[in-house]
Amino acid sequence: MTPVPGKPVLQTSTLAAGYGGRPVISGIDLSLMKGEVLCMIGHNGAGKSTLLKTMFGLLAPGEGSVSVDGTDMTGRTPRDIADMGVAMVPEGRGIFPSLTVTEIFALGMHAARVPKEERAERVDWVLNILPVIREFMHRPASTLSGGQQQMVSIGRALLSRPRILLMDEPSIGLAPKLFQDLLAPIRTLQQREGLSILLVEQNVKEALKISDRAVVMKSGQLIWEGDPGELSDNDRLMELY
Amino acid sequence: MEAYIYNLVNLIAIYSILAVTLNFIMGYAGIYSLAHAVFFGLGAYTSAFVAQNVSASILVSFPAAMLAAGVVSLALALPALRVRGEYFVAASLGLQVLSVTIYSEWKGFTGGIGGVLAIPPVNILGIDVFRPAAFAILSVTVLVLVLLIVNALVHSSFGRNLRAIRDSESAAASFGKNVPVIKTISVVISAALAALAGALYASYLSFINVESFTLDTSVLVMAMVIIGGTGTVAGPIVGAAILLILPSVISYFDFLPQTEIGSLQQIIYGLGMTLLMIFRPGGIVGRRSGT
Amino acid sequence: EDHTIGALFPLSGPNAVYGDVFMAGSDLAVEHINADGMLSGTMSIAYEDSQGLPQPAVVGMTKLVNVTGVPYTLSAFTGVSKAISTIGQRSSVVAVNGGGVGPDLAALGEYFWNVIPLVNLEVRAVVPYLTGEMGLKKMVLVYIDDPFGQAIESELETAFEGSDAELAEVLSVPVTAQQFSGVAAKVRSAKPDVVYVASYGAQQIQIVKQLRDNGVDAQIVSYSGYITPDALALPESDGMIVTGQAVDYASEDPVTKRFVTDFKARFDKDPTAYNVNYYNATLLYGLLAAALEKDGTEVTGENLLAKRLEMKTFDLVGGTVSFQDNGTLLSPIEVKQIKGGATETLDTVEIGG
Amino acid sequence: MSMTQPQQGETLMQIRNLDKSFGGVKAVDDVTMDLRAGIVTTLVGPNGAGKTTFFNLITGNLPRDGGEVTWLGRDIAGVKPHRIARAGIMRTYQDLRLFDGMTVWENVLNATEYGALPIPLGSAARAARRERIERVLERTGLADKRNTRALDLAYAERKFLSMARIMATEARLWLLDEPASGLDPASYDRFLTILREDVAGGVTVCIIEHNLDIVIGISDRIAFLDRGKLLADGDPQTVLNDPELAKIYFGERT
Amino acid sequence: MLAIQLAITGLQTGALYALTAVGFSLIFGSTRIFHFAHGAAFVIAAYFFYAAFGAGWGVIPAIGVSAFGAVAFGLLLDRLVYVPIQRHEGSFFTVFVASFGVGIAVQNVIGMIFGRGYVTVNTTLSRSVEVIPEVYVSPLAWIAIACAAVFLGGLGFFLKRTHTGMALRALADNPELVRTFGLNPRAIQAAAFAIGSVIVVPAAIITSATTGLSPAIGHHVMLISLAATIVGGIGSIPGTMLAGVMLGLAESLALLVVDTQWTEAVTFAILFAFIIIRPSGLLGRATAH
Ligand SMILES: Nc1ncnc2c1ncn2[C@@H]1O[C@H](COP(=O)(O)OP(=O)(O)OP(=O)(O)O)[C@@H](O)[C@H]1O
Ligand SMILES: Nc1ncnc2c1ncn2[C@@H]1O[C@H](COP(=O)(O)OP(=O)(O)OP(=O)(O)O)[C@@H](O)[C@H]1O
Ligand SMILES: [Mg+2]
Ligand SMILES: [Mg+2]
Repeated sequence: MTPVPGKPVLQTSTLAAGYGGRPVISGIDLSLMKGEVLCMIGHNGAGKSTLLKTMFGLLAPGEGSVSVDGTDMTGRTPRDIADMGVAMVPEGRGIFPSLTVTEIFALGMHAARVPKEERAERVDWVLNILPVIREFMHRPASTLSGGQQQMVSIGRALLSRPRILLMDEPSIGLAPKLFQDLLAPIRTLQQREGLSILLVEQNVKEALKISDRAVVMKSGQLIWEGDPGELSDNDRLMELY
Repeated sequence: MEAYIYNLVNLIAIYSILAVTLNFIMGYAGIYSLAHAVFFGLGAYTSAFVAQNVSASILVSFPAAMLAAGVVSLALALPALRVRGEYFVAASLGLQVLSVTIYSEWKGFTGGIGGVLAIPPVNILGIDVFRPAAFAILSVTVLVLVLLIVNALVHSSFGRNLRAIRDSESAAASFGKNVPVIKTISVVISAALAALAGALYASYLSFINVESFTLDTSVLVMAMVIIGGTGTVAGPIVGAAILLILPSVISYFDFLPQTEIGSLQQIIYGLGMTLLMIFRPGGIVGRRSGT
Repeated sequence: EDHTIGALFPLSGPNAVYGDVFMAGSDLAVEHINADGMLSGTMSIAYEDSQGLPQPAVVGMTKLVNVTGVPYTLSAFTGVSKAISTIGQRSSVVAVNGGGVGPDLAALGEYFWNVIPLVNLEVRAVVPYLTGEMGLKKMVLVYIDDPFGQAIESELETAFEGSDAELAEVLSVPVTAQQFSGVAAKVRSAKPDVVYVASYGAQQIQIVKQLRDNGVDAQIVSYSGYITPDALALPESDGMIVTGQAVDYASEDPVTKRFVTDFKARFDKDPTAYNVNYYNATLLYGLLAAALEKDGTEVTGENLLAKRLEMKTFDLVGGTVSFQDNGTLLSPIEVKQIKGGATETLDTVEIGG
Repeated sequence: MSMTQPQQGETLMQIRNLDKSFGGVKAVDDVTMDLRAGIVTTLVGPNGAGKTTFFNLITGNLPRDGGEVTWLGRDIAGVKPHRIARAGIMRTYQDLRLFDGMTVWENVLNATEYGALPIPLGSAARAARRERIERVLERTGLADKRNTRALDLAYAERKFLSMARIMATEARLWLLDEPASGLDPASYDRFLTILREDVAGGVTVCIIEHNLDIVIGISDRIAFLDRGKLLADGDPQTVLNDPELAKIYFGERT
Repeated sequence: MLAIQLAITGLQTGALYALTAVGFSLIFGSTRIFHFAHGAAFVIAAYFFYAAFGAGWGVIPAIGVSAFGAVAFGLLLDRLVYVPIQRHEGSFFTVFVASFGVGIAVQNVIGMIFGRGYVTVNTTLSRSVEVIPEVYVSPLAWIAIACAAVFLGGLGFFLKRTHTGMALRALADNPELVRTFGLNPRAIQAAAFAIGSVIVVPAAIITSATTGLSPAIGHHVMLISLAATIVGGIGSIPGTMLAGVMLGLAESLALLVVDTQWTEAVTFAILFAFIIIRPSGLLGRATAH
């Protein structure tokens, strides 16, 4: 099932970052290969979200570099990085409370420079993956339940048809069935179109099922890399945490 | 020179009381009021009225001022219970403008724009206190008392409840706090203590009129709190001192051209406020990042 | 020995324009006094910004009295004057008003003087002229809601009593108002022959302009406070009747002549009554202090007051003037009309004390 | 569908025919259920099923459209949230709602302070309270962070602080809205331990949770909501194995 | 007749209030910056027009100068004052004080340059003509109402239909997420300032010919803007417009029942009542906790 290992599409080398002078992650060398699902796990506060934010340009790195498709993107804005075909599902609720779901999608596609004529079709496509959204397309996002908001956030990231998708704990607040249902089409997309996914998850069991490769982060450093199968063994996992 | 300094001390003490009491609701309860001058004024008018018609004794005129302001502050508590943040700011603004009109029109009580003249000095145990030096002892004592009261409240469960409400009203209610009552009490206390500043002001200047209780005063007091440092103990006092001393200091700059000195003073004053907020948004005493 | 007097003028804020006008007069007087060597030392004025508000004025006055140590200050604006009068009285420092015309300024104690006739005199002069000479019988008053405006209102009520003319409506406007189209509509619906505008600063000009813009054609009347450069420059002011203290600028007396000539040379325009008043207020100090120095008496507020009571009459711009015992100047009043950005005298009315 | 109820403990809360709709959406639809002392009830259901709304109705945060809620036999409909809290019902929020500007210690301390005006406590009472908070911080692993502002805590610590606040009170019924979501395995072990201890200590818990490991780990009873309706209410095995529910909610389980 | 006259007068005033308030509302609604110096932008626009027109530049170039002044002021203030404060995560009131300081400074600088007195742009357009017996309307009143309709209609369309409009609303909710979407919050914020500042220009110019100008006029403008923003509901542009017109009408029609000195109080009493009775404003959504 593992696709032919491609070349790295998103790469960091000796990356370090933190908040207000306090370093949180350091010495991160990570490569996301074309067409793979890379699962990253780690204890709370390990620095996973920090790494994702730094890769996406939301946080300025202290040292090291980030490159996309071999182009150095260190210190560039999220705007520039998004233009390279990267999209991110942020941690927490990635919605604007006062915009309706329709508007959030429209704004997302505008930001991703989706051609006008393709927009309706893309929305349809996302609604097929997440059919429940149809019911509340015209409601302000603030009136949605927690899980519904999370669906909208994921839907918006998918709308840009990214080549590289960074997802920070997408399962939080989602019903188990819904999360499974969501992973299947993403998997299809990945296999058919060579989408590369970096998936950060605490819901290890579900996440590992669809991953090609896994890394473990501990206290700001990558301490393990390997086959997800090895982590299905609970003892091995606990040892790494 | 001495009298001049005592005069400044008095004004600083009076405005410090205002700033400290505003900081109490602003810094701890998150109630940003642009109507503080209303209670300052009400305290001043009430104590002036009582001093002229009943007794100038501090034991009569000051409590009367506090009582009046405390009662009227319920009008401010009303919107505080309904709305937060910017909406409350606007409500307090409405109350402020409304009060200025009432202060201008209710001539029997306030003398209108003409104001109240010849307010008798405050009387403490039979002694009239009006010389700047003697008055400074009184005004600083009142300031210290107000500080002690506010400090005690802030560090008690009451203060924690206020901050809890500020951070999340619904969560505070979910932990059993009667949000409306706590908010109302805090507004009433703040207003009643602010009225003390008004009472001091009236008896010290012996003349008051509505021009001292306008929106500009409310904004000035708010600026004192923010420039000094919201939610800090010393901040409001530092802020009051700076904003009152600054114009006097600028007036000593002899190199400024005489005809433009007023404008230049104001420009320096305005830009000073702006620069301070850019470089020390948490205020002079406050934390570096103002949150 | 050098002489410093104080001045509490609005140097910033909405009324700052007056500060400039007042200073033009007082600075010229200082220049003349020093040029003449009238005093033993150089004279100067320490200006403090009152912003036209009571509290800054009190701060400024305290500084003038306690730090600069002046025996004599110039004051302007009713609120300011009232606020500082107590300090003046308590510390025996003379305060002299040359700008405010509210009648209650006459009652601020012996240390508070007015070198300006108060507005009740102006009203008393203009009403007979309007109702008699001009035959305008129905007046509407638009006045600012402060002691000054109220004083005019009650003065007008009195003036109309028992005459065949009527004060049909009085409309008060708040100090901060800027919009008067609604007021204009009310004025128009009262169909007056004449509208009296009693306000000051930018507001009075706004009122006049907006009355005219909104279709009020009636004669508009105002008082001496209207005669400012900004107001005269307004096309809508044309044809208005205004009153003011009679200053005979063409007078041949040396004080007036010198003032008028030098003022025109310096500012390239005609002086107004405010320029005159603060010139006079400053000159008055020169005269009193010179007299005290001649006696070998110290120049203090107390002595200045005693000297004024002793001398009674002074040669100031506009002629020889005298003070009433309450410290207020008596002066004839002129009725003038604004024409092409200047005033033309229509009549001069002598007023008894 | 099986409706066997664990028959333990007195009935603390009775909910009868509870209704709430937002515009056209029926968020809670004719729900009837009892909460019994000492029992952990887990509320599960798809997203938007009405679980959070159900909590909001019980705690008075939202006005209900119809139905009855009684607590210890007393009707609590229309009662203000703070009164309901003082009666012994406390909750956590899906979005935590910590007192961000206060320290960990103050957050926990303040959760125990009801009165508007300060009530002076005797030194014994003060010591007892201090003891109690100390213990709570110890158990939630926050002892080292007692002087850190809530705002500056890491994600998991924030979740535990939200628990600590409720643990310090004397509430009899805890309503927990997704308290363990996003926790790492070590943290949710700690969480389960805490919950078991306090339940053993007499607390009654109603919890909303999507993580099946946790659901299985603690539930005495599972109530299943979908589109506002209570579809199933019974012992965990029965509900979890219901094929209908698996189809709409649990999915394939490993 | 008086009532009709007052209603028309009120409509004119209201149109100007709406134009001024909408600028503030737009900026505040999208950036959460309490742009108290909006009144200063108004003053700058008005005085720039006055100066250029007075210098004989003709109406159109003078309007250009005025618009340039207002927009440049808005953008500079954003860059030099607000952005640095935001970097420190300054609170809502930190911004307020900074902005207030700028307002004071601008008022006095204008006073030093253009004089502290009262000035007005002379035009026959401000002269009222009798349209029906005893009802006078000036050509400027029609211009004011037309300007308000055109500008506000255009703005409404812009916000509802364009992506920049959505982005402005998104920015108010969560600037960090705007970045995650791949948009530039700074640019959106600058757009808010440019649009919000330029929209005061018609109001400023018309005011310079009707009410006339003094450097202190900005203060009142600001208070009205704030009141209209709140009465209309924060973040609701149509609400703000409606509220602006309503406040203008109320101020004018109040003369039918109360004395002149109470009209301002009427405006703010409406504000106060609104907040208590309908906290979310005319068209605003309910406020969250
Ligand atoms: N905005 C911030 N300011 C300061 N410190 C932060 C901030 N965000 C995160 N941290 C700190 O950085 C560290 C790493 O946090 P991060 O969110 O990257 O962890 P994580 O691996 O994503 O954890 P989780 O599984 O809980 O999401 C934590 O100690 C956290 O407290
Ligand atoms: N304020 C509101 N206005 C309109 N609809 C609302 C509002 N609040 C909630 N809803 C709707 O009510 C339904 C129930 O919401 P609720 O938050 O109770 O769901 P939930 O079961 O907690 O879901 P989740 O597991 O996703 O948190 C949802 O369809 C939601 O969209
Ligand atoms: Mg994370
Ligand atoms: Mg929920």
